[in-house]
Amino acid sequence: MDKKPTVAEKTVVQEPSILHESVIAPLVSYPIEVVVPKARQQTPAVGQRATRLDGRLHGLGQTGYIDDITFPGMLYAKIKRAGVASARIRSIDTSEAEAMPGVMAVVTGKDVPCNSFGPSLKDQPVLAYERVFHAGDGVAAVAAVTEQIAAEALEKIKIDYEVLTPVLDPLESLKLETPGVHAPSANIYQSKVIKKGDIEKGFAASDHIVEGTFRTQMVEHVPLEPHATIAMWDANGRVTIHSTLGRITLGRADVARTLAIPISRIRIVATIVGGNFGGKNEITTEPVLALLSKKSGRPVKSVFTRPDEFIASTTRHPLIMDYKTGVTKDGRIQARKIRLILDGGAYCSWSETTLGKACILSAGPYNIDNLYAEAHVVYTNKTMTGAMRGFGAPQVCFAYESHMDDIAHLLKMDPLDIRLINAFNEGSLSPTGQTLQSVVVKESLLRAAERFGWHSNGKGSTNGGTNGGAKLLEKENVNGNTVRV
Amino acid sequence: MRAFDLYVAKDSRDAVMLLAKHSATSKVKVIAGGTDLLADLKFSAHSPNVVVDISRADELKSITVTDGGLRIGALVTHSQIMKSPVIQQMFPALVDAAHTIGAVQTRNLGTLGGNLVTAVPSMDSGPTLMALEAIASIQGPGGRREVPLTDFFLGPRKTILKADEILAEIIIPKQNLGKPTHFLKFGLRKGQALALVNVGASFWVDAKKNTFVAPRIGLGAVAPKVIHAPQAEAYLEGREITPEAMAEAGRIAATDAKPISDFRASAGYRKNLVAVLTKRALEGAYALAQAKR
Amino acid sequence: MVTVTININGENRTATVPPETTLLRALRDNFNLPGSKLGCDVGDCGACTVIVDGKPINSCLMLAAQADGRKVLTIEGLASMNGVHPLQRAFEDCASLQCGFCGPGVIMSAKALIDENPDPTIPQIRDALGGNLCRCTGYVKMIEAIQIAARVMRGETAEVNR
Amino acid sequence: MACMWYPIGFTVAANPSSAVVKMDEDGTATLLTGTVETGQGSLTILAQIVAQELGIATDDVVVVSADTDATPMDTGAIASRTTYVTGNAARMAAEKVKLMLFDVAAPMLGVKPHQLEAKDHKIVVKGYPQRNMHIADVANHARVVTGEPPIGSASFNPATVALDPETGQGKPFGTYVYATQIAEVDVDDETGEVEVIRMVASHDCGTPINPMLVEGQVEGGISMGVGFALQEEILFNAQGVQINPNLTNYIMPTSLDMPEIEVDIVDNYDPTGPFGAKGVGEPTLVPTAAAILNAIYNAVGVRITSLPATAEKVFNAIQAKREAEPKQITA
Repeated sequence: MDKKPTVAEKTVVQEPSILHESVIAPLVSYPIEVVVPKARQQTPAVGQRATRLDGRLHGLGQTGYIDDITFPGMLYAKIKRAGVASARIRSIDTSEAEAMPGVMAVVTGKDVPCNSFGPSLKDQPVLAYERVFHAGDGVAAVAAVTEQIAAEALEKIKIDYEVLTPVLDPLESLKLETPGVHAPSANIYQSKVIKKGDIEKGFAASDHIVEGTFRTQMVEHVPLEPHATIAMWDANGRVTIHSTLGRITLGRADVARTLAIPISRIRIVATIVGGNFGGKNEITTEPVLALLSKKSGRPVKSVFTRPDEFIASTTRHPLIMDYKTGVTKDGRIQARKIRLILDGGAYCSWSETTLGKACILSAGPYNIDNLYAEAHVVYTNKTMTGAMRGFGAPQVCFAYESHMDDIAHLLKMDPLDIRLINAFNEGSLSPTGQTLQSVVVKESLLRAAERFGWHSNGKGSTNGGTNGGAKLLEKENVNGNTVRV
Repeated sequence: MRAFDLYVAKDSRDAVMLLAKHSATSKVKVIAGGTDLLADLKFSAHSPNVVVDISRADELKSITVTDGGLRIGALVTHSQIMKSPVIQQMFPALVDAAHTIGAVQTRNLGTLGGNLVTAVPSMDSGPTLMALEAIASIQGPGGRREVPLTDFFLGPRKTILKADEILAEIIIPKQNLGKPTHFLKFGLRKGQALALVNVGASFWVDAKKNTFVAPRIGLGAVAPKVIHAPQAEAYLEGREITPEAMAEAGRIAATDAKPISDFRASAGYRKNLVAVLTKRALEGAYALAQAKR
Repeated sequence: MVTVTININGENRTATVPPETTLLRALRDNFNLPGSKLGCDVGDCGACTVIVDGKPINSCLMLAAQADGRKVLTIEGLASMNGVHPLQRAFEDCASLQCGFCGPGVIMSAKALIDENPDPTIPQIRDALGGNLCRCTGYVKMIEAIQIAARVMRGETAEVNR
Repeated sequence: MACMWYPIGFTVAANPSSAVVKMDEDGTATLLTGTVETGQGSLTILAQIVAQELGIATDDVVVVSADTDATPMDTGAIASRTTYVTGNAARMAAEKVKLMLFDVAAPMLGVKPHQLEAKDHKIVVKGYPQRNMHIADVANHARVVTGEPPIGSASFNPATVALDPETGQGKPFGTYVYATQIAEVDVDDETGEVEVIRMVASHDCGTPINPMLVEGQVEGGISMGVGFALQEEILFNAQGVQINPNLTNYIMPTSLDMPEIEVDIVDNYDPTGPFGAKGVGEPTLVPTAAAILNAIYNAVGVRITSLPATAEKVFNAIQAKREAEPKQITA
C-alpha cells in the first residue's frame, strides 16, 4: 500500500501522450455535424415524415433513462416479493436485515401512511401487510449502499405466512361459494351491461344461430426498460421522484395519497420512458422509494429486475368470451348476445376501463339492432391485470372476428362480404347509441383486401392462408446454408 | 450476483491445477463463455465461492483435422464453428446446430465445451455429435482421458467430469469424417429458441444397394440427457433407403424417446416432433449424401 | 477486487472492481458509459450489446475481468466529432427506434453485421438482430435503416435522407 | 382477415390535457406538456401540431414535457389519447399565440386580425400572399414594442355523455378509429407450426400527422399481436406462482419471427381532432391475432378458440379434425 502514488505523483510520472489520451480525449463523442433532416424544416408541418425529436439521441445512446441517472450518495432499493399467492402474514422480522452493514433503511407496510391506492378501487397496498393477495406482492423493502447488499438483505427478512388456498380460476371465482379474494365482498367486483333492441325477437327472426366460446391468456407488456424510480427528499420537505411513469399528473396524486402529504410537496419527473404499452400507467414503487429516502436521508434508486417486471407489474386481462349470434341466410346479423368474464387478478387497477371498453367494443364494428352484452371482472390470486394496449379490445376482437368467420363459413359466404354487409357506415349508431362519425370500416376492409390480393386466387372466397403441409420450414443463414428449425 | 473469487487460468493445465487447489475447500465453478454460468448466477441465492476463468486457454480454441479425426477445442465458440471452412465442408449439420443456439451475441461468447458441460438435455450441439459418435477428451491433473459422448452425460446438468477436470476437446472419429449428417430443431419461436426437440441423424449410403449403413440418430430434449435412438438405428441398419423407411424410423425413434410434459410442451407432442424431425433429418442427410456423390 | 484495463472506444481505461462485476456494470458504473442498457441481465434481450474484439456480445454475460486487455466498442464510441455513424443517421431518418431502449444494442449488432458483411440480405439482417428484442417497432424500420446505412457505407449513395 | 373499431380516450371519465405554448422573438416556439414520451413519438406529433397552427416548421418547436413542477396537467400516455386530446390542447394553445400575433400584425399590415393567416413562417393577409410579415418580426414586435410576449394556454377534454347503468346507452368516447388487417400464414401440418408470412394493415387514424410514425405504430402493434396470437403467455403453477417470468421462457417475437408488413393509411378526417387527427397507438394490435387465427382456419381448417395458438394446439386440432373425418386423404 505504501507504493500507492498520490494523485500529484501520478500526474508527474505520466507521459504527456498518455495524459492527452486518457485525460483530454472525450469519453463520449458529441458530433458537431448537426444536419437537420429536411422534413423537420418544411411547412406545412402536418403530414411531414418528420424525424423524431429524440431520434438522434436514441441512436447515439444519449437518451437518459432513469437508470442512467445517479445522484451523490444514492442508495439502491430492492423489494421482497411474497412468493405465495394467498396468505396471511403472521409476522415480519426485519431486524437481521437492518443490522447488515451497508443497509440504510428498511420499510414494511406498517410504515406506509395510507397503504392503499388504485385508479378506480383503492384496493392495492403499497406493501402487503397482514394479507398477501398474489405472489408478486411487495412485503418489505430495503435501501442499501449497493444493489448486491440490498439483494442479500432481502434474504435476511423473515416472514411468517399462514398460507391460504389461492383462487386461480376466474370461473371458480365467479361462484358464490368460493371464498372471496378480498373477503367479505363478492369476487365479481365490477360489471357492465349494454342492451339495445330485443335479442329474443332478433334470434327469432334469424335463419341460423351461431355460438362460440373464446379464451385469451395473460400477457406481459415487456417494455425493454424495466420500471425504475429514484426518490429524494429535500430540506423543504419536498420529495422529487424520477419515475418511468407514463402519467405523472395522476401518479402524483396517488403518491400524495399514500404518503399523506400535499400534492405540492411532490415533484414527479419522467424522462423518456423505455416502453409503456399501458404497464407504466400507475404507481408501483414510488411511495416505497419515497419512504426509504425519507428514512435514510439519501436519494434511493430501484430498477425492476426482469422477473420483477413479470410478477410485480400489471398484465393483460385473460378473458372468457361467450358469443351467440343470430343471422339471416343472406348474412345479416339480427341479434348478438355476449358474455365476457375478465380475470382481474389480485387488484382492480385499470379493470374498470378494460371491462368498459371490452363490453362496448365486444359486438364489433357492425350494425346490430338487437344486442345484449354483459361483462364481469372477478378477483383471483394471480398477478394483477391492468391497462395494456387495447384495454380488452384485442381479446374481444379475436372473439368477434373468429366468430364472424365461423358465421361466413356456415353461410358459405366470403368473409369480406359478410363484413361489408354488416359494417358500420357514417352515422351508424354504436351499441351505446352514439352516432358515429368519420367511419371508414368498409374503406379499410376494401383497401386491405385489394392490397392483399384477397380475390386473386379466383375462388373469390377464402385466402389468407397457405398450407405449407409437410414442407420443411427453412431460413437462410449467414453462410447461405439452410437451417431447418 | 453474489461475490466470488476469480482465478484466471493461463492454459488448460493451469485450469486443472486451480480446480484441484480450490475444489477441496470451496464451491468452484468454471467460466468460459459465461452465457450459461452468469445467467444462472444472476438471480440465484446459491453461488460459488471461487470461479476459474478458462477463457484464456488459447490451446483449446482450435479446430484441426488429424489422424485421429476432427478435433474441436472446447473453447471454440458457436460462431467459430459456423465460420470454420473445415466444418462447413464436412459437417454442415454442426454449422446448422451452432446457428440455432441463442443469438449472434451468445454464439460469439458461448463455447462448444460449455454447451456440452452444462448438460442441459435440450443442448443443440449434443444430438449431432451423438450421431457422429463423438468422443470427449478430458483434461485432468494426471493428463487426458477420452470418453465417448454417450457416456459423458449422466443426467440433467450432470456429467462425468470430476471436480478437478475440464472438457478439453471434442473428437469426431476418423471413420465418421464426412459422414452425411443432418440436424433439425423445433422451438417455440425462430429466434433464440430452446429446443422442444432436436435431432441429429447420420448414415453412410451403400451406393450399390441403396441401403443405410451405420445409421445413428441423436435426440435432444426428450430424456434426462441427450440420447441415441437405438431401436430406430437397428431398424434402419442395412435397410433400403425409402421415404417409408425414414418415416417408420421416425415413428420408432418416438418410442425410443422418453420425454416429459412441461410448460413448454406435452410428452405426446414431443414424441410427435421426434417422429417428424427424425424423418426429416434422415431425408436431409440422404439429400446431402446424394449431393456429395 | 480485480484491476482491469480495457481499451474502450479507442482509449485504455482502468478500473478496480469486484470479480463478479460484469462488463455491462463496469461500463455503466465504473466507466460512466450508460449507453449500453440493462434490460434482462441474462442475455435474452440484447440491450447491452457491445462489440468486443470485433464481435457483438452481451456485455451482461461477460465479466469485466474477462474483457481485460481486450478492445471494446460501445454505442458511445460509434460517432466521431465529425459526425454520426451512417447507421445512427439512417436510424434517425427512418424513425427506426421508438422508445429507444433497445437502440444502442441493435445498432451495435448492425454495426458488427455490416463490418463483416457489407451487403447483407434481409434474412441476414433478421438473423443479426435475432438477439435484440424490441417491443415497439416490429423491427421493420430497423431493417430498412440497416439496408440504407449499408448502401451509404458501400459508397453507393451519399444521402441517407429518403 | 379481421377488422375492428377502437375509441380514443377514456370511457366517459374526464381525461383532460392542458398545454402551454410560448413564442420567442425569433418566431420559434416552446410547448409545455405534462404528457410523457413513452416511445410513440407523441412529442414529435405535438410539435408538428403546434408548428402547423403557427405556420412554422417542426424543428422550430421545442417540447418541454413530463415534469410536474414545470408542465401543465395531462392525463398522460394512455388510451391512445395523446394525439387527439393533448393534440387538441396544444393546437388551441398555439392558436391563442397565433391570435396574439394577428393582433400585433393587423395594424402593421393594415387589415383586421381575422383577415390574417399564419403560414410558411409568415403572417399573411388571406388571399394576398404578397402582403405579409415574417413571423419573427411580428413576434419580436410583440415583445419589444407592444410588450405582449405571445403565450397561450388551453385545455381539452373529449365530449362524452355518461352511460345509462341499466342499458349502457350514452356517448362514452369522443371518436373512434377503424382498421383491417389480413394475414398470410404457412402452417406445417405435421408439427402445427405457424409462420406468419405477410400482414397487410389498413388503418384509419384520421389525418396522419406524421405518416412515418403511424407506420411505426402499426408495425410495432403487429409484432405485439403476433406474440399475442401465437407465442406469449404468462403461466402459473398450481400454487399461483408464475413459472416463466423471464424472457427465456416467456416467448415474444424476435426479428426472425416477424412477417413482412405492408401498412396502408386510410384517408380520413375527423372534425373534432387536431387537423382532423384521431390516434393510432393501441388499435394497431387489436385485429392482428384475429387476422392470424382466421388465416390459420383458412389454411388448415381448424378453429383455435384459445390464445396463444401454439404449434402444439394447432397440431392437436389438425389431428382431431383428421380423426373426425377419417375418409379425408391425409398429407
